[in-house]
This record gives sequence, C-alpha cells and structure tokens, in this order.
Amino acid sequence: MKFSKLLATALVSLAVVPTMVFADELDSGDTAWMLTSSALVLFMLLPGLSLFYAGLVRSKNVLSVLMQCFTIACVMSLVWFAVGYSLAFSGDGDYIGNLDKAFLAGVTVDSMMDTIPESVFVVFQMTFIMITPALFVGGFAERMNFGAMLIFSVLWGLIVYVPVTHWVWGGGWLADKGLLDFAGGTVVHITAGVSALVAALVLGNRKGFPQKPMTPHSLTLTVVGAGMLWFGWFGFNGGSAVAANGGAGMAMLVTHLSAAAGSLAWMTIEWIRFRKPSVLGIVTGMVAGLGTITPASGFVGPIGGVVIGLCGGTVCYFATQLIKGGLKIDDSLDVFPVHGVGGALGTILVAFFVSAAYGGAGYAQGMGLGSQLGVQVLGVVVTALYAGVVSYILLKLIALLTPLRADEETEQQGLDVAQHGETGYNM
Amino acid sequence: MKFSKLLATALVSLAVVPTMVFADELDSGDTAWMLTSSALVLFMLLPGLSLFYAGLVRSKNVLSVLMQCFTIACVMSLVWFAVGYSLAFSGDGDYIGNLDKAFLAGVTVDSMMDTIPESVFVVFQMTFIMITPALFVGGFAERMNFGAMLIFSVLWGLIVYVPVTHWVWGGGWLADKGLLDFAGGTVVHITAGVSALVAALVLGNRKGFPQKPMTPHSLTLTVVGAGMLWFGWFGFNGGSAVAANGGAGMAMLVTHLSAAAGSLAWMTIEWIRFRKPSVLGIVTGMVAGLGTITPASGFVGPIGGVVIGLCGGTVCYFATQLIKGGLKIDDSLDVFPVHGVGGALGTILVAFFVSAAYGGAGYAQGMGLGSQLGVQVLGVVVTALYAGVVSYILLKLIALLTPLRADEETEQQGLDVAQHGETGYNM
Amino acid sequence: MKFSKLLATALVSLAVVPTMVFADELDSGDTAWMLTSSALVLFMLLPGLSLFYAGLVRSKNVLSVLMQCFTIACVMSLVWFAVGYSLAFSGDGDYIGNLDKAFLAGVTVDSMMDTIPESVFVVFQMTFIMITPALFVGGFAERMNFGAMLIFSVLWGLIVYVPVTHWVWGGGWLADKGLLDFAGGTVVHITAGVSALVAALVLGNRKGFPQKPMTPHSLTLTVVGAGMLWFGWFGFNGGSAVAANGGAGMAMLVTHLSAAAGSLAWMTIEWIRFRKPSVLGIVTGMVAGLGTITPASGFVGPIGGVVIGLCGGTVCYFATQLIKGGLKIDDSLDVFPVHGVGGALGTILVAFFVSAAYGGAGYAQGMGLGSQLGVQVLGVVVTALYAGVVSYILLKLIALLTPLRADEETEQQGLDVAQHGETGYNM
Amino acid sequence: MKLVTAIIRPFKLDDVKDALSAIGIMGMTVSEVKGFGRQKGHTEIYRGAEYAIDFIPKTKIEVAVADDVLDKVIDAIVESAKGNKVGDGKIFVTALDNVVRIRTGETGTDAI
Amino acid sequence: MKLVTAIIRPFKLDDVKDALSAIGIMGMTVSEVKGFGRQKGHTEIYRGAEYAIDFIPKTKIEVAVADDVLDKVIDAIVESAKGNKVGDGKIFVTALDNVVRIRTGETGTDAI
Amino acid sequence: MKLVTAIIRPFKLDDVKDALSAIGIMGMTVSEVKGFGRQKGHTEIYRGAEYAIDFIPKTKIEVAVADDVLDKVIDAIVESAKGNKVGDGKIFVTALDNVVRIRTGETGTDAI
Ligand SMILES: Nc1ncnc2c1ncn2[C@@H]1O[C@H](COP(=O)(O)OP(=O)(O)O)[C@@H](O)[C@H]1O
Ligand SMILES: Nc1ncnc2c1ncn2[C@@H]1O[C@H](COP(=O)(O)OP(=O)(O)O)[C@@H](O)[C@H]1O
Ligand SMILES: Nc1ncnc2c1ncn2[C@@H]1O[C@H](COP(=O)(O)OP(=O)(O)O)[C@@H](O)[C@H]1O
Repeated sequence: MKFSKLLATALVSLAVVPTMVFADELDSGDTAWMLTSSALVLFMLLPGLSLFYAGLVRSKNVLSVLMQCFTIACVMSLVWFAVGYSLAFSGDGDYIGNLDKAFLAGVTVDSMMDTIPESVFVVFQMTFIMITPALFVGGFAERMNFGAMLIFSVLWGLIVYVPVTHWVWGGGWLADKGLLDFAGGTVVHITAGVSALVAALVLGNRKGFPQKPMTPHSLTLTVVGAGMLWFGWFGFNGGSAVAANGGAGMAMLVTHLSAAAGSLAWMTIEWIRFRKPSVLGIVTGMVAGLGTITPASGFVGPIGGVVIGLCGGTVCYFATQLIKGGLKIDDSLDVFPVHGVGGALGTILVAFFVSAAYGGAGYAQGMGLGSQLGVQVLGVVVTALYAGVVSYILLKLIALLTPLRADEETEQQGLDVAQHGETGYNM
Repeated sequence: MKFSKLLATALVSLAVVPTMVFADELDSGDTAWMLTSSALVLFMLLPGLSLFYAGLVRSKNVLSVLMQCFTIACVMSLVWFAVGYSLAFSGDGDYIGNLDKAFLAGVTVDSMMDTIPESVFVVFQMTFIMITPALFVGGFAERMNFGAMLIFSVLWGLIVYVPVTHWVWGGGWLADKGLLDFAGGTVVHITAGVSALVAALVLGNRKGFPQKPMTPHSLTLTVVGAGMLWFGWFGFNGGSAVAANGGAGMAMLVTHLSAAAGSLAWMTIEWIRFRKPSVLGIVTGMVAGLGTITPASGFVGPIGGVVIGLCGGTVCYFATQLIKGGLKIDDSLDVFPVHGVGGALGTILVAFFVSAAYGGAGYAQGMGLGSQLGVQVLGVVVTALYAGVVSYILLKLIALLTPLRADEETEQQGLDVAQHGETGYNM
Repeated sequence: MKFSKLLATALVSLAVVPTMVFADELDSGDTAWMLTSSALVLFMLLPGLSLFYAGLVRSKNVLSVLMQCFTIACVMSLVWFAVGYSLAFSGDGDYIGNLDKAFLAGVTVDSMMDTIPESVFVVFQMTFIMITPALFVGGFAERMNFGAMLIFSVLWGLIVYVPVTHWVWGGGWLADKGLLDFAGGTVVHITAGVSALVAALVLGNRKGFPQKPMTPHSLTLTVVGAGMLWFGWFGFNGGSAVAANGGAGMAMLVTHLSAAAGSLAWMTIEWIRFRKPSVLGIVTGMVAGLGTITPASGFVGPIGGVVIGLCGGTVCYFATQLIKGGLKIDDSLDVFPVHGVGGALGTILVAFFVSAAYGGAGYAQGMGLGSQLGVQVLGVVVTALYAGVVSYILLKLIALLTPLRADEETEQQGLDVAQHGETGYNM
Repeated sequence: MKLVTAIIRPFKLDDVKDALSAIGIMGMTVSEVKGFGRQKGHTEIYRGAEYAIDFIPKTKIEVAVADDVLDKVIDAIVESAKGNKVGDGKIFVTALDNVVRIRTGETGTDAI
Repeated sequence: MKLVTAIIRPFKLDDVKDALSAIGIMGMTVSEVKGFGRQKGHTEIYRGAEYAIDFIPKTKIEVAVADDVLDKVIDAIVESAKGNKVGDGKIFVTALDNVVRIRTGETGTDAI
Repeated sequence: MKLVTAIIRPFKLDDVKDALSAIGIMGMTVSEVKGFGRQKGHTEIYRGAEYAIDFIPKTKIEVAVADDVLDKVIDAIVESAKGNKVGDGKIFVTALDNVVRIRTGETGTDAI
C-alpha cells in the first residue's frame, strides 16, 4: 500500500516526524491520539453536524435531518467495512485500490499502520466516509425521500468518495502529482459541497422558497452543534497527522486560528452591512474557516492559519449571498457556498502558504509556487467535476427507481410525521 | 491485587500487549488514553445518558430524570472513594475484596496499576459505578420518589455492583472460572437491566400506562444523547483495554461496527413492519448494538462485531415488544429489553466469536466453545439472579422506611415541580 | 522563559515526573494528552459554558449569551496569537513578558515546550484566555451592549488576564513568591468572578430585578452545559500537569471528587432548607466544587479533593444567598459567588491540603503552612484587587465611548432580536 | 348556535374528548393556556430564591354546538372534567352569530 | 361589531393575512391551537408502540371587524384558506359588545 | 355577564394581573398569541437574507365578569396595560350566556 497522504506530509516536513522512521513499531502516544481523534470525528458528526443542521430546519423536519445524518453514519460504516477501506487504501492502482482487505480481511489486533494499529487507522478513516455524505444532507434538506437519500448516499460513497480518497490519500494519481490536501479539502469538502449543489438543483427548491421565510427552528441547537464541530475538527485535522507530534500540534493550532478568524470575518461583514452581528453568522464563519483550513492544516504556520481563516469567512459569505440570494438556488443549508467554496479556496491557498516564507512547511522537492498551484487547481477542478457529474447521473438514475422528492403533502406536513412516524417535540 | 480482567485479556491475546510486560513502569501513551477514556465515560453519562433518557419522558419530568442521573453520579463517586474501589479491586477474596484502600488510602501520585497511574485507574473504574445505577433510572422514570431512589442506588452500588465487579474484574470467582466480560456485559448491563425490570414491577406502571400515550417530549434531546453515548462508549470499551494498543484499537473498531449494525437492524425491522423507519428506532438499535458488543469488544474481530451488532439490534427489538407490548410491564425507557437482554446476549455470543476462526482473539488455554459457553451462561444467570433478587429485597426494605412511589398528585403534576421545585422550560 | 507553574509542580512533586528531565524531547503520550486537553477546554467553553449560561437566561436573550461567549472565544484567540502568548510566557519580567513571540513568531512545527510541541502549549493556554472572560458574561447577562462587551473583553484580556498569567504561570513575581495555583484559581476564577461583580455593579440591575422572577428558560440546556463543564474540566485541570503522568491522574481524580462533593453539599443544603433538592442547585454545587479545586488540583490528594469540594459547595451556596438575596446585586448568573469565592477559597485551602499529612504533594522546600498561607492570601488579595480596579476603570472609560447598557426597549424586547436580528426558537 | 369554551385541567383532556365524542360531538379546538384563580400555584426555587408561580397550566377547549345539544354538552364536560377539587375549571357559553365551513362555504348548524 | 374567529391550516396563515390586508383589515391576533374534527390525524410509533394522534395543528385567527365589512372578511378568509380538503377549517362569528384601544381609550369601531 | 378579552404586551401581564386583583377579580385565563396591527414588527437576518417578521408576541387575557364590574375591569386593564405607544393592545367585550363552575356545577355569576 502506498499511503500518499503521509508521504506528502513526510516529503514536505520530514524533520517533524522522527518517530515515523520506526514504522510498524507501535507508539502508544500516537495510538492514544488517534483513538481520541477517531472519537472526535465521530462526535463531530453525531451529534455535532446533525445538530448544527437540525437547528436550521423547521421543527416539522428536525428529526428527518437527524435521521438522515444518523443513518448515513451507520450505513457508510458498513460500506467502509465491506469494501470501502480496501478499495481506498489497499493496492497501488492509480484510480482505485483492490479488494484484498474487503470485510477487513487481515485487519487483526496486530496489524500496524506506521506507528498505530491498523484497526485505529480503519476507524479514523471510517469517520471520514461517514461525515462526508452527511454534509450534503444540507443541500436537499426538508424535501428528499428517505429511501432515495439512502440509495444515493451509498452509491455516492462507493463511486465518488472511495475513489477520490484513493486518488488523494491512497496513493492514486493525484497523490503522485503531489496534491496537498491534508485533511480533506478535495476529498471531503469539495465533493460534498458540489454534490449538495447538484442535488439541490435536481430536486428543486422547497415549496415556497425563496418568498416564504424558512427560519431556523432553534439556533440554540445550531450553536451547540457548532461548538461540537469546532471541538471535533481538532480530531479531523489534528488526527490527520496520524501521530501525536509537532505536526498534529501545528495542525490543531492553525485549525483553531482559522476557525476564529473565519468567525470574526463573517461577523464583521454582518456588523458593517446590517449593524447586527448574528450568532448564525459567526458560527457559519467558523465552519467556513474550518473548511478552508482543512486541506492546509498540516502545511501552514500560524500566520497562514489566520489569513486562510479570514479569506474563508469572507469568500464563503459572498458565495452564500450569490447562490441563495442571487441565483435563488435552494441549497437549503448552504453546503456548497460554505464547504464547496471553502474547500476549494483552502486547497488553492495551500499553494501559497505552504511556503516556508509564510511559516509553512515548505514546498516538496522540485515544487514551487507555480507548479504547486497548478496541481492544486487541477485537484480542485477534477474532484469538483467528478463529484458533480457522478452525483447528477446517480440522482437521475435513482429517480427512475423511486421518486427523489417527497410529495407535496408530506413536504407540507413535515417529513418527521410523514416519513418517520414521530414528532420532534411534544412539550 | 489480582486483576483478572486484564488477566483474561492477557491470556487470550498475549502477543497483543507487549508493553504490559514492563508492568509498573508508566507509559505516557497508555496514560493519555486512559485519562481520555475516563473523561469519555463520564461524558457518556453526563450529559449523554441523562439526555438520552430526559428526552424520552414527558416535559413535566425532564428535570427529575436529569437530577436522578446527576445525583447518582455524584453519590456513587463518593461511594467508590469511600469503600467501593477497595472492596472491588483490593484483596484476593473470591466474593469480595478488602478495605485496605478504603478512602483511597495508599493511592498516591506514584501508585501504579500496570502501565498507568493507579489514580487514573480509580477514576476510570469510578465512571463505571456512576453509570451503572444511572442506567436503571429508565425503569422507574416519572414516578419514583427521589429520596427512595437515592437510598436504593447507594445500597445497590454497595451490595450489587461492587461485589459483581470483584467477581468479574477484581479477581473473584467468575474471573477464576474464565468468564469473558471485556467491558461490562454482566457487571454493567445485566445488573442494571434486571434491576430496572424488578424496580418497574415493584413500583408498578405509571398511571395511565399503557392506554394513554406517553410520548417522548423531545426526541431531539434523545438523539443528541445517543450521539454522546456512541462517542463515550469508545472510552467505555476502548478504555477497558487499559492501554493504547491494538487491543484498544480493535475494541473501538468492533464497538463502532456493532453500533452501526445494531442501528440498521432495528431500523430495517421498523421499515419492514411500519414503512416508517424512525430516529428513535435507529438510536435504540444503536444502544442495543453497543450494549451487546460490550462484553465482547476486546475479544472479537470485525466480522464478529458486525454480526453481534445485527443480533443485538434484532433481539432487543423483539424483547422490547414483548416486555411492553406483550407483558404490559412499564419498564418505562426499556432498560431491561435493551441493556439486560443485550448484555446477556453479548456475553453469550462471546463464546462463539472469541474463536480465532471468526477473527477473534482465540480461546484461553484449556477452553473451547463448550466450556467457554458454559462459563458465559453461568455468568449471565448468576449476575442476573443476584441483581434481581437483591434489588427486590432492597426495594421492599426501603419501602418500609419511605414510600417508593410518588403520590398521585405529584405524578400528575410532574416530579419537576413537586419534588425539585423547578420547571424544565419557561419559553 | 521561566515557566513557574511547572516549576512549582516540579518543586513539590519532583519524583512524579521523571520524563520531564528529558525536557525538549517530544513525548508522544504527553503530547496526545495535551492535544486532547486543549480540545476538552475548548469544549468546556463552546458549547459547555455557553450552554450552561444560555439555559439560565430568558428565551429572548438566549442567543445573546451564546453570541457573547462565542465571540469572546474568537477574539481572545486572536489576541493570544497577536501578543497575548508572548506577553504572558515569553521573557523574564516580574510583571509582564516581552514581545519576542508576538504573532507566534518562532513557534514552528519543531518548537518544544518541555516534552510537548510548543504549538500544543500555545493552544492549551489559548483556551484559558478564551474561557476566562467568557465566565464574566454571566455577571452582566441580558443587558450589556454587544459592542461595549467586546471592547471590554479585549482590553480586559490584555490588561488583566495576560499580566496575571505572567505573574503566576509565566515566571512573574507571584510565581517567585511560590504561589500555588495549579490550574487557575487566581488567574481564571478570581479575576473573572471579581470582574463580573464589578460589571454587575457598574451596569446596574436588570429592570425588574429582584421583584420580577427571571427564571431560567431551559434548565435542560443548563444541565447539558454542566455535564460538558465537568467533562471539559478534566482537560482544564488534568491538562495543567502538561504531561500524561501520575500528576495528571491525581489532578483528574481530585477534580472529580471535588465536583461530586460540591454537588452533594449544595444539594443537601437545599434539601434541608426547602425539602426540594434541585437540579440547578446540584449543578451549581458542581461548578463550585470544580472552581474551588482548580488551584489545588495538582497539589492535593483524594481526601483533600473531597473536603475541598464540600467546602466549595457550602461556602459558595451561602455566598450566592448573600450577594443576590442579601445585597440585591444582580450578578445575574452568580459568577462572583461561585467562581470568585470558589477560586479564592480553593487558593487558600491549598495551603492546608498540599501538606503531605493530608495526602498532598507536600510543601516546597522552605515553605510551611504559615508561609504558604501567607503567599496564598497575598495572591488572592492582589489578583482580586487588581482585576476589580482595572475592570472598574475600563468600564468607566468605555462608557465614555459607547453606552455600556442596552436601552430600555432593547432590554424589554430582548437582545436577540434587537442586537443580533434573530430569535432563539421558532417552534 | 353556541360556542362552549371550557377551561379544564390538562390531564382531563382525553376524558373530555371521549365524553364529547360519546354524545356525537365531532369537532373541537384545543389550546394551552395558563389559569389564575382560587387554586393556588406552586413555588419554584432557583439557587435559593423562591418565586411564587401563580399561573397554572390549563387546557382550553372550544366547541361550537347547535342550541339543542348545549345542555348535553355542558353536562358531558362537567362530568368528565370534574375532580371535585378547586381548579377543576369553568365553562363559558357565548352566542354564535354564524359558523362557516371553509371547505364548502356551508353556514349555520350545517357547518358545525 | 363582530369577532371573526377562523380555524385554518397553519401553512395558510400568510395567504389569509395577505387576503385580509388586501381588503383593508389592519389587525388580527393569531394563536396556535390543536384541532379535532372530521380530518383524521396521524399515527406515531415509538419503539414499536403505535399511537393515534387525533389532534392536528391548526392556526386560529381572531379579527374584530365592523359589521359592514363582515361579509367581505368572511369571503376573504374562505377564499384564501380553502384547499378543498377535509380539515380546511371553520369560521365562527360572535357579536362584540365593545372594543377598546388601550393606548387611546377609544371605543367602538374607532378602536378596531 | 361579559367576557373581557384583552390583548396586551407580554411584559405588562404582571401589572394587569395586579390591577385586576386590586379590584377584586379572582380569576383569569391567559395565553400567548401573536399580534398583527399598526405596530410594526422587526427584521430578522439569516445568513444575509432579511425577513420581515410582522407578528409580534402578545399576551391574551380572558376574564369573565359580572355586568356591574365591567367598566371597572376595563378601566383597570386600560390603566395598567397602557404605555402610550402603538401596540399597547385592545380589549374586546362579548356577552356571556352562561358560566359554569365545573367543580360545583354552579352557574351564572356564582360560577365566576
Ligand atoms: N373570571 C374568570 N375569567 C376567566 N377565567 C377564569 C375566571 N375564573 C377562573 N378562570 C379560569 O378557571 C380556572 C379555574 O378556576 P379556579 O378559581 O382556580 O377554580 P374553580 O374552577 O374550581 O373555581 C382558572 O385557572 C382560570 O383559568
Ligand atoms: N364543533 C366544532 N367546534 C370547534 N371547533 C371545531 C368544530 N368542528 C371543527 N372544528 C375545528 O375545525 C377544524 C377542521 O374541522 P374538520 O371537521 O376536520 O374539517 P372541515 O373544516 O373540513 O369540516 C378542526 O380541526 C377543529 O379545529
Ligand atoms: N382588528 C383586530 N382584530 C383582532 N386583533 C387586533 C385587531 N387589531 C389589533 N389587534 C391586536 O391588537 C394588537 C395591537 O394592535 P396595534 O394596531 O398594533 O396597536 P394599537 O393597539 O395601539 O392600536 C395587535 O398586535 C393585535 O394582536
């Protein structure tokens, strides 16, 4: 197995990770951190992201969003167990791995992955395939049929997420080109963001959008979810160092700074425009900051973290205005403008801030700003196009089998009662 | 001190834990993981379990459930400090430990427990005695007097939890027989589940049960609690390896897979039966999957994890129908059918899936399927009977002192106002 | 850089931390724990503390409290990045550090701080400057203008928090005197508590206080926040050992015991006085127990932990009655009587319970009860006075620029709609 | 036609609904209200501060009925909502000038 | 003067409000209620136990109007709230003895 | 007997309740409503999208009174609820045909 993510890290910051040279000898500290990181990323999704989203919908749909996130989490875990892990991380193919580790064959208590048990690596990466499709739930919230959603997620996981992971982190062609994506700017945020946009377009706007206000039913929940996301993101980015070392520490530091900077950027814009800085605004800026730093987190220094966060908060703000206000596309919870745009922006900004001149880890041998930028743009464009086209085809095919969209009465009554037979609140 | 839990682990998977041979030398990685695991199990209870339960009751009783869980957590901590830890883990008795470490005498900053400070081991195990009685709160929710509940919990902790812990993990007779219970199928889930059932029977059904619907007042809270439980369970099971190694990693992996499989099993049954998969269903399946894998988590491989989860979700589903729908017993939050049944099922399934043939750690020397199964069944039966009989006697004795059940007016008004002088929501 | 906090720890418990002699060599276990601790302290604030507070206010102000905490978190992160860290921890000054590390200059992926990467130390300490001013939000809740609040927090961070941190933990004059403050009795709790009181006095009571009941809008949220605080506090105190060793373990153990004891103390008083133990009471006792043990947590043994918790719960209870009921000061969420009084009490109690006679770490060389007590009292008095006086001056100066207090209509309508343009709930 | 408005204890709602159904009343409208009256409220205590909460949760039922069934309806409500304790509630009867069924435009007793 | 009370489907509120504004009605009072009638409710299932939920969320609108606009108001509500399905709701009309504007003390139609 | 229904600002509730108690009114029923009228609402902004929220939280008080105290009651409410700003609210008076106390079966003014 080639593991190009670590490879890339190693290339650009060789001195950082001295323990790695003793590959295949267990380091209990690295293991402790990766066990923790896995738990953190799980938490980022359940309850984190699911709450963040649930607060934003109307109360008649609160459970449907929680249910979608929860079910995706479960199903993708089994997809990963069955073939996902193997196809992503086993084998040397340029485009896809092999099935040698299907059903986690050969993953025993003794299997190692550098300094940590392979079981831990499997869980850590599993949390990534769980959260990525859960992100796009925000694009079609409040109107997609549960069954169709589930089929879409599974196929998407297999056809979009797994290959892209292989390309970028599993030793595939983008890894070979030297794409820098520390924790998932392309693999996670671009793929999810673009697919959310496509799904929103294919399904159409919610009835009444944009004339009728569809205000969040509980921003309290959303803010709670936001705090959990920030917390969990430490595992997402910090854990992507796959070790408890200076690389993990710096990833955590820049992640934190970018979250803070993104938050304040968004808040400041609102303050200037409306004189009313809002809590939904600041937490959205936080997600923008976090999404934008994700691909960069292992490669840049503190100043890079702050600047990337400021860019993320600002650019995602205007992207949100454009998609919803300008183009009237009902990407209901703004997945594309925040995750898609943030992920792309961050992936591109890496090319600048990896430079040692800005406190970054420095370019890999043979790379410079121009060449790195080229690779980064290539990564952004290819993953965005691939995710978008495949999502479109999948949705159109699934629509032949089963209606994608809940019928009008269901939408009116709310998905909770109509599709899940329960209500969020009985006060 | 004999510490048979580790012993059992060591027997069945000796090669896994090479660091353990340097017992009594501190390993900072193991310590880091155990510090984290302790925090995770605390979180699993507060706010995790308490929220999970609180969402399921009517809003007039939401605080009473939170209060019961919180108070149990505090009181059991001091019980553990005073005599619990010592009686469970100090001394060689077959049935009970000794009082050498009462009030944590001798637990200093330098005391070690294998590779971690003993202080950390004390906290980690303390979180277990906190959560176990909190589990049975679900059996008598919405109707038990707070004072009686507290007396019951303390006595139960001393007379049920502490001895059983000694039997299974503290070097007692069940440990000697070779019972495999990695993280508490017998010690935690069977004892709590059976006691909940007994308490539900002794107290009687809530007024109006089962004719009047008593629907959850906030499934949102319940789902949040569920996510926290999943997250915290990584510490519960993963921490039971008492090290950051392949054993912990595999425990986390199978725990995760079982949770996912249990969730999907329950959801699928609902989908087939009612065409409405529910979020309460899926999270209940998750708890079933987690409870069922608990005793097995350090002994089985990934396939074992998936199969155990599927069994847990399915069997606990039908057990729930039987107890409430069939027998009309108001085990209000279904503690027995989920935890009791799940814990027993998992304890028995270990006998199969520990087999190396299924990717498990392999039988201990001199053990085979038959002999192991015999021990497991013995463990299940004895702990269930013991917990049930003692709970019954305790409740009957306490009833002589103080009424177990809130009077009718209190039940009608809700325990929050009547017993705690406050209300959950003032919107 | 002198790092007197570690120094103090080292002095009193030299044998505990053998790994520290290899200073500047990375220990992955210590690093794993400090990465985790940083995440825990972040979580303690977002969502922990912010939820704890949000539940206590009326629903029309729920978002304002969340917003204040969130914004403070972000802004203080950048303050720390820009100059805070450097002024606190770089340089040998008695009263303030230097600007050598402004903008984290020189904090690279390889910088070490004893056995952990400096980046991790920066993040860990950053979470402290984030949470401290967020604590005093409770003093002026439901009535302070957002802009004024923000200016106050930033200046307070620079003029109060950063210097005091330098005095106590950064090698300043209080460190030199031998003040024992493990995790922030003076630095965090006294400064925040006193400043909350001063702010409450300067701003004046909420309109209608104390005649009109202003009951918590959602104690459910508050209890959730409380559980998160307990969980996060393990990182706060346990992480202050800056290592994964017996010191961290003991800090966690005594922190836990003190939380439990404080909770039960408060609950018992309520039970006796009103026959209605309340969940708000027990969680407030928990915060009191946690605040009180904070300065002591690395220095005392288990019995010290329990006694300190009991004292904390009891003394803070009566302090709360005095401030609000007696003096009619609208320190709205009781920050001073819980944090200020608890922090002071704990700082003083250390002088007793550090004694080896009570299972503590023992007095530093040349210190005894009397001398230690003198230093502790000095620390309490000086930090309290300093924070109080500076806060008063700052507020008076800011008032010249912009009104501190929301106008009457805004207060009536609620800050959420008036200042942030959004509402907490749309059910 | 009359509009019968009953303020009852919340937990009696199901009983009242059943009693009305039993005498052929097919429709009603229910809302949650807070009542203040002879029944005394309760005390809440927050961090030691006691507050008297005067308002008590009650349920309000509105039923439009034809004149001829008015007495039967009142009796049914009284019987099913009675607990013989202060706070059982009140019934208010007002005259209805008209009733319209939105779906069909029917008016008067046909619309009930 | 009359008090017009309409029970409608919640999602029709905006339409009704617009229709009333269109005919010059400047004020109304709205509340959330639960309705019980010919429209059947739904089923909720919790851990396998099915519960029939009879009560359906409805919105109640109260509008005080002068006698001369009563019919226009009723028509406006009927038109805007109609969906031609069972459960569209009802309108109740009661006589108002008086209306007072608190701010000014005006009474009668001036106060509406 | 009359039913007096007042729509007031929520924060005036305690004052109104006290004013009514002061003139011997022992009971009332309160609910939360949303009002629409001359008082303008507010704007909420979610991720840059501005929404005008027309409906304003109001409190509705219903008091059944004997005819002879009607004027005193109206005056008490007007005095205590007045803030001299648009949106202070309205009082509606309707005739009550009957009042029944559920507990005792008493009717008419005895039941109030
Ligand atoms: N004069 C009144 N006007 C309106 N509602 C009233 C009046 N008096 C009582 N109520 C309502 O009836 C409820 C019960 O009244 P209360 O005086 O407590 O007991 P009882 O119904 O036994 O006389 C009150 O909570 C209130 O909602
Ligand atoms: N007799 C009645 N008294 C009061 N409210 C009624 C009555 N009948 C119906 N309602 C209200 O009107 C709503 C609609 O009535 P329903 O019988 O379901 O349909 P429709 O309006 O088409 O006849 C009900 O949900 C209920 O709120
Ligand atoms: N015609 C009406 N019918 C029913 N309620 C009304 C009517 N007009 C006003 N209201 C209620 O009275 C409240 C106050 O009315 P508004 O026109 O804002 O101010 P004012 O009471 O000063 O005239 C409104 O919010 C609404 O609840």
